[in-house]
Amino acid sequence: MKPSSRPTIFSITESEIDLNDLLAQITLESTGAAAIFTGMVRGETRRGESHDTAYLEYEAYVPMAEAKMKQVADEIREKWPVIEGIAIVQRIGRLYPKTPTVLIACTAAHRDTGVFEAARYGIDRLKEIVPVWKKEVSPSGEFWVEGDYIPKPGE
Amino acid sequence: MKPSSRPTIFSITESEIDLNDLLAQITLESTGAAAIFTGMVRGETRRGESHDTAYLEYEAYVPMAEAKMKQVADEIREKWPVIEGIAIVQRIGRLYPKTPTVLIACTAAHRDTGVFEAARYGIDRLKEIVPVWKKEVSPSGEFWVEGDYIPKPGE
Amino acid sequence: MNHIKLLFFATIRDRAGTKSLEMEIPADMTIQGLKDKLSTDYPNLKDSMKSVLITINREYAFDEAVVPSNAEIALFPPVSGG
Amino acid sequence: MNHIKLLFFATIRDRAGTKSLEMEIPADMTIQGLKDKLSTDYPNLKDSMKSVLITINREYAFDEAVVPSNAEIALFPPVSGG
Repeated sequence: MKPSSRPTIFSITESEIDLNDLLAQITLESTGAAAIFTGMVRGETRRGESHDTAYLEYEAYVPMAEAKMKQVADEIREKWPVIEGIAIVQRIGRLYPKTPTVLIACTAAHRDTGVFEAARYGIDRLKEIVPVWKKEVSPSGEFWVEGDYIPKPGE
Repeated sequence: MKPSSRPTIFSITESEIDLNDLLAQITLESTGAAAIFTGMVRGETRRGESHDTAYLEYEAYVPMAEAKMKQVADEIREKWPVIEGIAIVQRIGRLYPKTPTVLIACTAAHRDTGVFEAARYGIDRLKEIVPVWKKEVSPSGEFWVEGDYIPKPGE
Repeated sequence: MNHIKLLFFATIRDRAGTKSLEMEIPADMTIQGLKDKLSTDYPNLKDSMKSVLITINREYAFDEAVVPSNAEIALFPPVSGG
Repeated sequence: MNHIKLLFFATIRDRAGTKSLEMEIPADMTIQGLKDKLSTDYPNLKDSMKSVLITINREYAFDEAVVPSNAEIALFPPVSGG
């Protein structure tokens, strides 16, 4: 299959993440398996300092975020050349508990060729290099969630 | 969290698999991550004997298949006690290329606690012990796809 | 004699030519005994009896198991869902 | 002098009190030099300059990089999306 026929979707959106639609967009005639990761807003967090969340407010440096999502997709294709379709979507704006905020989906002909690992790699990399931030708003106040990854030259 | 409040969905269905709906059903206030596997009908297969597929005809021993799906969910919960929600759905009937035929989804508070591994385990076990069969229909004829796993006593 | 119900799926159903059967079997008959009986009564099924999976009341069962009365017995090839 | 555009996000925007700024800087100014200038001109930003991430034209940039003319420079904390 020519690389050009392999769909890559990446977007920052304020709209609901539609898993059915995204999956259909990255399913080819030769596709037999998909691994999809989604992250949601947690209303109740029990790991670390236990707390409740009313909502999260996401913002992005949109053009750079989309370019870095494309870079994550390129890295996935380099590591797992059998991957057919890739979708990477980050929703921004005010998002309430139970709402999917991010999606990484990878398709391939078979399930044993890296789709799970590729999706896992995708979400890990997104959380390292894609410029998106979230502010947590709770009954007791609001604070920016800060990451801890410092990109290296060339990332 | 009480085990009773953790949703487990398992079904054999002739209807379209709705990822958005299933994900919502297994998302709790404490959920922050979901790993979802879907399998689709491949129209073009290139591994092994290369061939095209017009459609697959799925059948199931429905009551036993649903009981074995519940068993797969129980096994997942035993191996990964942090898993919050589990959905296992197999679609049956005549299914055309690009159509999702099966879904395994697992949710948890965080992505690094086994959701990916649990979903992978779920699809592997489904293909071993859940009584579902598919007949492949192609331009050149039709044949039953046969598995190779022999369940052990107690499985 | 015990009354049992047999269900056939996939290739086994194709060879049996039917989805289900009801029959009477001796009270102490094992799965192996049932396979032998089916091989004799339904010659089309003979070859399938080597690799068939069998369940008793929706749990996998093995050659030495005794078939209980009113059992729902299913015969099918290794599964291939997904 | 070079004309550049600065963009601030998240905590850095809150401290800067604005989303963006335009300014003129010497043609040979490095990222380190720009940080020093911002620390002086905007005292609120001084503490943030230690851990800030900086990009030049949407690529991560480091202290020794020289800021090109008409650059789009963004300043933000480590990312926390997902």
